[in-house]
Order: sequence, then C-alpha cells, then structure tokens
Amino acid sequence: MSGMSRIVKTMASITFPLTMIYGLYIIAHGHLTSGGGFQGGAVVASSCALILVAYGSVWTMGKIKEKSLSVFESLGAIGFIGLAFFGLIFGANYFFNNFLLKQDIIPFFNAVGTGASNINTAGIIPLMNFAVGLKVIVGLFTIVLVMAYATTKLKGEK
Amino acid sequence: MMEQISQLVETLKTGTGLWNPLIWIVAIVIAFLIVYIIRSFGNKDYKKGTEQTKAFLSGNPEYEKEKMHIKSSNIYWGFLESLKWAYNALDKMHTGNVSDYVLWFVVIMGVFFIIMGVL
Amino acid sequence: MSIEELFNFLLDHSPALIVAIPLLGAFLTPLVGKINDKVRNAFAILVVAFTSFLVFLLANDILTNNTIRTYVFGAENAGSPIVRILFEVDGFSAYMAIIASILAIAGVIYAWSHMKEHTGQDKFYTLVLLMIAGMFGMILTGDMFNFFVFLEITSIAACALIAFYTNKGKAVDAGFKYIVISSIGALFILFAIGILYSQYNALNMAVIADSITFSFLDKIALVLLISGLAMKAGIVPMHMWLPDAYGRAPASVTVILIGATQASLYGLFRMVFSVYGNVFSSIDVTKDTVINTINSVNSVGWMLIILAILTMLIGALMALKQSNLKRLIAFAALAEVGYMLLGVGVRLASKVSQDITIAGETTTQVAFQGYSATALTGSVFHIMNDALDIGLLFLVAGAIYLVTKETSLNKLGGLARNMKYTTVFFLIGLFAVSGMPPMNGFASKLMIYQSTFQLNPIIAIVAILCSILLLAVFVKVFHSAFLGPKLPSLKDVKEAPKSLLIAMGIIACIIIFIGLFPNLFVENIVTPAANAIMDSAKYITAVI
Amino acid sequence: MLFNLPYIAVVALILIGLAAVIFKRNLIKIVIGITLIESGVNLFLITLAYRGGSTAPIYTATTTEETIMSLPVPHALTLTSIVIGVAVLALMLTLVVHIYRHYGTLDARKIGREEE
Repeated sequence: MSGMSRIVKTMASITFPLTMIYGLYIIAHGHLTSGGGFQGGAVVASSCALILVAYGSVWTMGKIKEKSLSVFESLGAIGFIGLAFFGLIFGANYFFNNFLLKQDIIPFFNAVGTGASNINTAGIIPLMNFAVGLKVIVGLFTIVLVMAYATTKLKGEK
Repeated sequence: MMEQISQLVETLKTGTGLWNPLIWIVAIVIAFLIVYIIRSFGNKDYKKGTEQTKAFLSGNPEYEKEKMHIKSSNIYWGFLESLKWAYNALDKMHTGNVSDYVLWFVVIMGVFFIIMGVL
Repeated sequence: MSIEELFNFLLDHSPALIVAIPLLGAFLTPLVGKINDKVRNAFAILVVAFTSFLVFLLANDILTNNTIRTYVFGAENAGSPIVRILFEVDGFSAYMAIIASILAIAGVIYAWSHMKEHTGQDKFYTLVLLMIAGMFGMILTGDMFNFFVFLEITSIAACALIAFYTNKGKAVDAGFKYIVISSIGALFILFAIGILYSQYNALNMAVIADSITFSFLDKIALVLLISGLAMKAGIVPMHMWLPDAYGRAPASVTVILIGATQASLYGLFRMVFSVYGNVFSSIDVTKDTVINTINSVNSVGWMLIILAILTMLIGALMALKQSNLKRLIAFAALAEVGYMLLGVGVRLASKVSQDITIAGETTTQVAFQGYSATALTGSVFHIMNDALDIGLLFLVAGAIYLVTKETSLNKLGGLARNMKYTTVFFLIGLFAVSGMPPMNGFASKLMIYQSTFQLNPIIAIVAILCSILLLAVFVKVFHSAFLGPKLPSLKDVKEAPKSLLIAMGIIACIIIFIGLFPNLFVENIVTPAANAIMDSAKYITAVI
Repeated sequence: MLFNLPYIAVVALILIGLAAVIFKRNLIKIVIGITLIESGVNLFLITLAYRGGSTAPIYTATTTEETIMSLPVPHALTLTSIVIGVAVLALMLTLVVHIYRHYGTLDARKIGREEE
C-alpha cells in the first residue's frame, strides 16, 4: 500500500494525537467508567491504522520493526498474568487478587479512594487495564500492518 | 508388599465377563511352546541349500526382490471393488467443501430438534 | 517454607496454576527465544513438565480421596462463589487432565527434533503452550462462559498450528476449514449459554444444574450444546474437518490436537451428565421432571448410538481406502471416537421407569440398567486408550515423514530394516488401536462390547466388526510401509532422532503398563472418574 | 410484539449468516457469514441485559435509589465475545490471503484439490 495525498497526510497527522489521547483516557479510566483496556486499545490502534492508511504500509514498515512489536505484545500479556500471580504472592493468597494486602508493593493504587470518581482506586485493576491496553494496541496494529504489507508484496510479485 | 502384587494380578470384571492379561500371556506362551515342539519334529527333514528352500510360485520364475513389493493401494483391492457402491456414496459425501461441512452440522441439529420435540 | 507446606500450597492453587503457568510460559517463550534455540525448547519442556507435575499432584489428591476441589478466582472459597469465575475439579476432570498432560509432554518433547529445520519456532512454541493452557482450562473450569472462552483459545491456537506449513496450500486450506467449523460450533455453544443464562441468571455449571427444569428453552440449549460439541469432537457426519486437520498439521501438533478434540468430548460428557444431570442421570423420583422426560432421554441416547455406529463404520471404511498415512490414521481416530460415544448412548438409552409393587403398594421407580455403568466406565477408559494409541501412531507417522519426506504409503516400503525402534512402536500402536489382547485397547473395548450386547446384540456385533476392520487397516499400513524389500529411493533412511524416540517410548510404556495391569488402572483411576461423572448431585453440592 | 423485535432480529441474523456460509462459494463471503452469526449472538446477549427504562450500569450515573440498571454481566460476556471475534476474524482473513496466494482463486470448490 502506498501513501495518499498531502492533504490526507496532514489531516491524519493532526487527528492522530487527539485520537490517541482519547484512547489512552479510556484505558486510564477503565475502572471508573465504561471502557477499559480493550476498548481504549482499539481506539489507539485505529489511530495508528489511520497513519498506516495515510502514509502507506511500506513507509510504516520502515519506521517500525515487526519483531519489536511482538516483544511489546508479549510484555503486555506477561504483565497481565504477572499481576494475577501477584495476588498469590503478595495478596491474600489467592489468584487474581484485585486488592493486594501489601499495598507498598505498588504504592500509587489504593483499594478505596476518597470519592466515587477518584482515579487511584480499585487496587491493581488499572494496572491490568494498562497491560491489556498495551497488548491490544500492539496486537491490533500488528495485524493491520502485516495484512497491509502482505497485499503490497503480492502486487510486487505479479 | 504381597497385597500390592496381588492387586496387580487381579482380574478385571466387566459385569458379565473377565479379563486377565497375565493368564492370557501364560496361555500364549504355552501355545508357542506346543508349536515349537511340533515344529522341531519337522525340522529334521530340512536341508539347507537344496531345492527345498526356494520359493514355489506355481512353476513361474522368481522376480527380483524390489519388484515383489505390493503397493498399499493394491492391497484389499477385492474388498474395495465389492463395496464399490458404499465407497461411491462415501466419496460423494466427502466433498472437501467447507460449506457442505456446515450443512451437515445444520442437518444434524435439525434432526436433534425433531427428536427433542422442539420443532 | 518446608517442603510439605510447599506441596500443600501448590496443591491448593493447582487448578489455577495448571492454566496460568502454560499461559505465562507461552508469552515468555518469544523473549527466551532471543537467547538460544535450545534454551527455548528446554524452557517449553520445563513449563509443560511442571504443569504435568501439578496435574498429577491434583489428580492424585482427587482420585484417592474421591473429593471435588473448587477454586474461586479473586476471592477465598468462602463467600458467594456463584457470581465469580470458578474452577471445579472432580474425578473426571482430573482424569482428563492426566490424559491431556501426557499428550502435551509427548508432543513438546517430540517437537524438539521434529521442528528443528523450520523457521518461526518461537511462534510455534507460543501457540503450542497457549493451546495446552486452553485445553486444561476447558477441562478444569466450572463456569459455562469460561468454558466457551477456553474453547475459543484452544481452537484459535490449534488453527494457527494446523496451518503452520504455510508453504503448502492444503495445510492452509485445512486450517481455514478448522477455524470456520470451530467458530460456528463455538458461536452456537455461546448462544446456548445465553439461553441458559436468561433462564437461571447464572453461568456456573453447578448452579444451572441445580435449577434446571428441562423447559422448552432448555431443550433448545441442549440441542445446540450437543451438536456444537459433537462437531468439535468429530462425530460423523460432522467429521470432515478432522482428517484434513489431523493430516496436515505437524505430527507434534496432531498429538496435542487429539487432546483438544477429547476436551470437546469432555464438554459433551459434562453438559449431558452434569449440567443436565437432573434430567439425564438423576434417579430421584421426587423431581417431577424426571419421569416425564424418560422418553426424550432414551431417544437422545438412541440418536447418540446411531451417530456412534455411523462414526465407527465410516471411520473404519474410509481409513481402509486412504493412501496418505496421516489421513488414514485420522480416519481411524474417528472410528475410535465412536466407541466413546457408544458408551454415552448406551447409558442414556438404558434409563427406564418401572412400576414396582412392594407389600401391595405400587411405586414408580426410575433406574439405569446395571450394565450401563460398565458401558460408561468402558467409554471413559477408552478415552485414555484412544488418546495414547492414536497419539503413538501419529508420532510414528511423523517420524516416517521426517526421515523419508514421503506422505504417501505407495512410495514407502521396507522401513523395518532401518528403523527398528520405530517399527516396534508402530506394532505396539497397531495392536493397541485394533483392540488386540493384551494391549490396553482390548480391555476398554471388552467392557463396551459386553455392556452393549445386553442392550442390543447387533450394535455390539457392528462394534466388533469395526475393530476387525481397523486391524485390517493397520496390517495394510504395516505391510506396505515396514515390510518388504528396501526400496531404491529409501536406501539411506536412518533411525528417527532421539527426542522422537523418547516421546514415542513414553507413550508406548504407558500403553503396555495399562495393557498388562488393566484392573489396577480401572479400579484406582477410571472407576472414580466414571463415578464422578455419573453422580451429578455431588457435583452440584460441591458448590452450593 | 415490539419487545420481541430484537429476538426476531437475532434469529434473522443467525439464519442469514448460516445461509451465507452454506450457499456462498466465495471464501470472503463465508467469513462475512460467520461475522453475521457472531453479531446475532452478541445482539442476543445484549438484549438479555436490557430492562425497560434502565441506565448504563455505572455507579455514579445512578441519580436516585429507584434508577434501574441494565445487567452488567451480559455486557462483559458480549465484550469478551467481541474480542474473541476480532481474533478469529483476523486469523480467518490471514488464511484467506494465504489461500489466495497459493491458488489464485477464492472459490471454495477449487481450493485444496491438487494431487500430491
């Protein structure tokens, strides 16, 4: 896939940070409002896909290596499962413990906040959202990128 | 220790039948011994290097070993030929088309619906 | 922490760890793979070995004490587990987990040499471990929706592995067929789960089982569940994906794929005997649903028997015709699935209600015929035997492919002269799969034959006939691949590499052990598992 | 009658999807059919969750004690199902790309027919 016109590229560059910030907001507020890791991740991934469509898959493939993407994806998954294991080790001795007993391990996130909409609440659920978000962003973007790249190669073959 | 060994050789009871592989093995070994004894009677007449050892193919000459191997698609030729009607039907069933796979699923689901009295 | 405490800790958390450790290992594999190929392979084997150790720890506890263990995620066992995700491990789950772990460890050891020359091994091991995690999840879970999720994890990973040889068109085609079939089956299962949730406001299997009334909607849900799971287990006539998938996947994957298919069969057992236990396996007359539904229970049983006979016959007949070795074994695997389903069918078809007059008072009693317990025990036993026998044969087929690069039986011959160990393993598999004494297949088939004979002699005769056909099939393979003179094209064939022989040896040893001491095995492992699946009341009371 | 409309839509979606899978020979259309079945099942789960006049199940959005919330569990189930659906869809399309590369066609009757 080759790039599109200058107008599209400019507009995509302007829209990209806005969409990305909105997606990150959805991930960060996943434990308070509707949404969470997957939804926010999908929004961010779609903003990345916007860049991909505007600038073309060959240009994007030159900027990002597929291997580093798969490392990030693994890190997201390991983060999620690792947090689940945290409950076994630091929590009340069961798997997927949302509220760790030893809060000092991860200082910022409390079990209960001062108000209903306090952001540093809900134990390790926000951290799990971040892990899922990372995995979804990288995973969806990799799928779109690789598929777009595969179609270009096919045209080159013929 | 003795208990564990006796547990090992215990017979499997299936309600109406019995099965004990160890007794079966003993029986097979005895059968082989009998066969061996019978074989040893005839072994005296066997002479190496004479006409006796050659393969008898109704008087035809023996082929080379490499050409004697029967390929797998030729084995059970008669069975496949006599059941040709069944195999033709089965071949028609296995179209290799993913749509037909799903069609069979829907058919079976319909039959189950009728049996359960839903439809 | 002393060793005893550590063991207790592992035992308490084993249901969660059995799923979590392969999952963690799966995502660590690409990072470990950056170091070295050998380190990564060893890491994968280590992960699976540790998981198997946990499985044996858990199964030992459950099968000896005859208990049910529950594990609630995100909370202690006290409180209200009904709204949480719950793992419930009874004897049957533990039994299936043993089978899955044996297959998994054989597959991973086998893959070391078998996949040596391929690229993308990082992804291969990640997917294999994901599939193992999904398989264990399906077996251990006690939650309907969780079951669906693990079913999908297993089928997605399996699909990618079936299409692993992307340079071959047929492999990709088989992968596509598999994902279409399994996603449609899984979606109908999800639909059934939605129907059950709408009625009982619960996703927990035990809670649904407790309150099931066999209403109109329940019947719809049951049909969707049975047909979806039967398709995933490869019951004729929904079996066509199975020869494609088994035949095209790498042999190390096929072994684990057998476990995935059996996990679907486990789902069928669980749905019929536990979730719908009040309808199908209850003999409690006070439940007014029971008597009214005996006719529909019997008709489902006969339907399953008919499907089982079709599965056996078509599997054996089609296997006779194949010339591709792996496709042939896949059709034989199909025939074996029929025997397992036959036990279930016989159990359901033998449920009767009879009027008994005691001291002038006539009471209606619901009961199973005595032989039906033997039938179900036999079919539970046969799950293990089928997994081991067919697994061993697939491993042999993979070894032949690795050393000769030939898939067609027409181009093989005289391999016994160069591959002595492989030949011995194939002979063991041949005798076991066709139910020849003294191998393990005979013991379980004997139980099925004898109990089926009491229901209807013709079914038993057909079952024995299919067994003979299977023997004929594998004698053909043995003759054309192993016997005969050395073919000129196969002069330089060598014995299979060591890791292949180790994997085959593990399975062959277990086959011979079970074959020689069937009673020990049946009494200590199979009977508790079969009793657990037959006793639905115990499954319900373990949670509520 | 109006209340049952979503259920009719569910059945219609599933039947259309099944028809597409069974009668269409193009692989892309088969993939579309599976997506339709999936949407039908997801719609079914969402419909289960709805109660007449209910709000989204957010704690701060409930203004009074009497506010009815729709059931959150089916929403979570639907979300999980959608996530799985994305993975399945991506995998199927990848395989379709591979199939097209090998055979140069997407006709289900013409793929995987070569002799080895």
